[in-house]
Amino acid sequence: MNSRLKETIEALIFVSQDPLSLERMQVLLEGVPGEDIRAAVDELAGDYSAGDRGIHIVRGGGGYLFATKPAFDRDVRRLLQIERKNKLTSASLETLAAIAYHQPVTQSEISAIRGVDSTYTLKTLLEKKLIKIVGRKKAPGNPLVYRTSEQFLLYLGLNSLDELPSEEEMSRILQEEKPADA
Amino acid sequence: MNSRLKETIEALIFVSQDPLSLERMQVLLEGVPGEDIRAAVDELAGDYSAGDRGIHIVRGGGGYLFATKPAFDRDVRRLLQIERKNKLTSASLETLAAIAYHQPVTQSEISAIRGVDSTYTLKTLLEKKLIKIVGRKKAPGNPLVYRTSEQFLLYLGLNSLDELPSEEEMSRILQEEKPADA
Amino acid sequence: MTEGPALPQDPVEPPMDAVPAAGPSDGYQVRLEIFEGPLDLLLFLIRKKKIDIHDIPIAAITRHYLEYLGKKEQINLDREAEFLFVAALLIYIKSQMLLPRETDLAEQDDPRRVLVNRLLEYQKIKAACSLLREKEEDQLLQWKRHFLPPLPGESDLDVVELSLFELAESFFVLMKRRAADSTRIIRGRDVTIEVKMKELVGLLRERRMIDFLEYFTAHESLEEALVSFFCVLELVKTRVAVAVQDELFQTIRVWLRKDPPRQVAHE
Repeated sequence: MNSRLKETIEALIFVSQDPLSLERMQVLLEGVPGEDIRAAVDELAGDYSAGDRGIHIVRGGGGYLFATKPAFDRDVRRLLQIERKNKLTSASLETLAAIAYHQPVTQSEISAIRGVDSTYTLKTLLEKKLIKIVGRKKAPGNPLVYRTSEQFLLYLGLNSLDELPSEEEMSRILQEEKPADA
Repeated sequence: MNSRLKETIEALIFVSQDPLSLERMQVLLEGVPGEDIRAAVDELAGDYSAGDRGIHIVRGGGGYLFATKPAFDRDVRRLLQIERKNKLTSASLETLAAIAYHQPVTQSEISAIRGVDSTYTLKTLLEKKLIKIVGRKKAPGNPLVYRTSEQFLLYLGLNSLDELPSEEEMSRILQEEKPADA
Repeated sequence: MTEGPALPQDPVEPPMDAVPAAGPSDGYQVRLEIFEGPLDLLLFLIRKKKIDIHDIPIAAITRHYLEYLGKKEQINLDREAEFLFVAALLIYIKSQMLLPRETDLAEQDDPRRVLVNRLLEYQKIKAACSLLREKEEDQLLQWKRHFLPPLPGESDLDVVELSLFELAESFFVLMKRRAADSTRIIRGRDVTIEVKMKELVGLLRERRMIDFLEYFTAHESLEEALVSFFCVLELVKTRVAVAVQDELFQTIRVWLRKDPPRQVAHE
């Protein structure tokens, strides 16, 4: 293993503002074979997760980035003087899920899926940049069309939309929820 | 050596936006003797500088912070150049939006709209040639007046400013606060 | 203002994402607020009554649903409209199933099919939500850096990529932040069923057809909107008007029958 390669990648992931993808690394490290890069990244991530470390490398948003380990959440919050990170409201999460599975999608389509007017929630999600407007639908009124953003993937620690919970996972949940009693 | 302490400090230095001072650490890690903290920081810094690492802990600005090692300066610059090229900061984007919709407009008007001093962002946008100075306002101090540039339209693929999303389209998104659905 | 038979052990609102617990006796003494919407309530009832979602006894579920709405202690009027809207749809489906149909209306179609499809889809979204919630909780414990590490010197940056919608979005958000301060006062006018009925029939005569959702949401106050909602129900019930929907939860188009029974003409 070329340790210089691993070091370079460590520096790059550290400094990158967005999750650093393997493709981007390959462009930057021209001439280095893709599998070498991949191996170096894996080894680097392994070093961090195995050792007694306060930070590690996580995958999300289609790339790699540094994050603090969960165990230090309390300490970090003290430093940053943040009470605790707010979870999304269930309305927001529901709207987000509806968009994630049906994108590209319009406001009225989302509202129809939820059975609830979702204008306000959409606004909130736009502000949080978890969704984005990607254009207009060629339909009466030319409604705006929404998609989930890169930030959304990162927020949930997903690499791509393919990693959204699958049909099987969902039906497993539904199976569990079936009440045994009355 | 308490390895948990070292890990915690690693996480704290990583997330801290400013160099993290020993004093600050001591406040955060209440009860931990100063010399233990000091020893943990030294050991942590030693780990990074000794190993084959792309990043290390440096002292500066009255505290400790992570930085990439100088050897990777070239790689890092390449990465950032690509990344930054692709992106306007959200401050720039916000300022640009304020100008686009309110032009012709002065610096103090923009700052008022954003609620934030926008002098620096204006400079950046001028450098990127996304806005231009079109004259001075006949008002106390004769402030400069800004407009978006041809380049701005070009980037957005617009033929004219009339093609910007309209007030009505905006208000459709902004309308109707429905906190019940938040 | 709380006058329902509130149970002593149910003083606090359960967490938003919890499945509402049934109280003792047969009553489900939960508040409407804990449901994300009418579909959520429907799913709750289906589960609670051990109903096969693929074969919903529509008359029974409609009764449970209405019973439920009647039991609510405290409701948010904005949300109630959505619950009532679905109540109307249930009644509509029920009537479709009960009444002998004219032959030319797609007879092979089970009127419940669209509702079931929606419920199944919504159920999937709910299941996905609980999985996504776990992921969220996991991520919230890990902190990423949101600042750029300091760099020596700035290079010249000329090119940018800019999206129209990104730009517009920023502006919306900016304006919204400002608008947050200003309060909006909603004033409604008192309106009686009679007046509204007259207005509605007049409108139907004039325009021949109205988009009900559009009409509904154009009202200044919810109270007024609800009155008109009941007027439409009344008109449909008395067979003065016909309401048709292309897709469930989309909108309902209402128009007058060509030969309305004379006695209901509010003129």
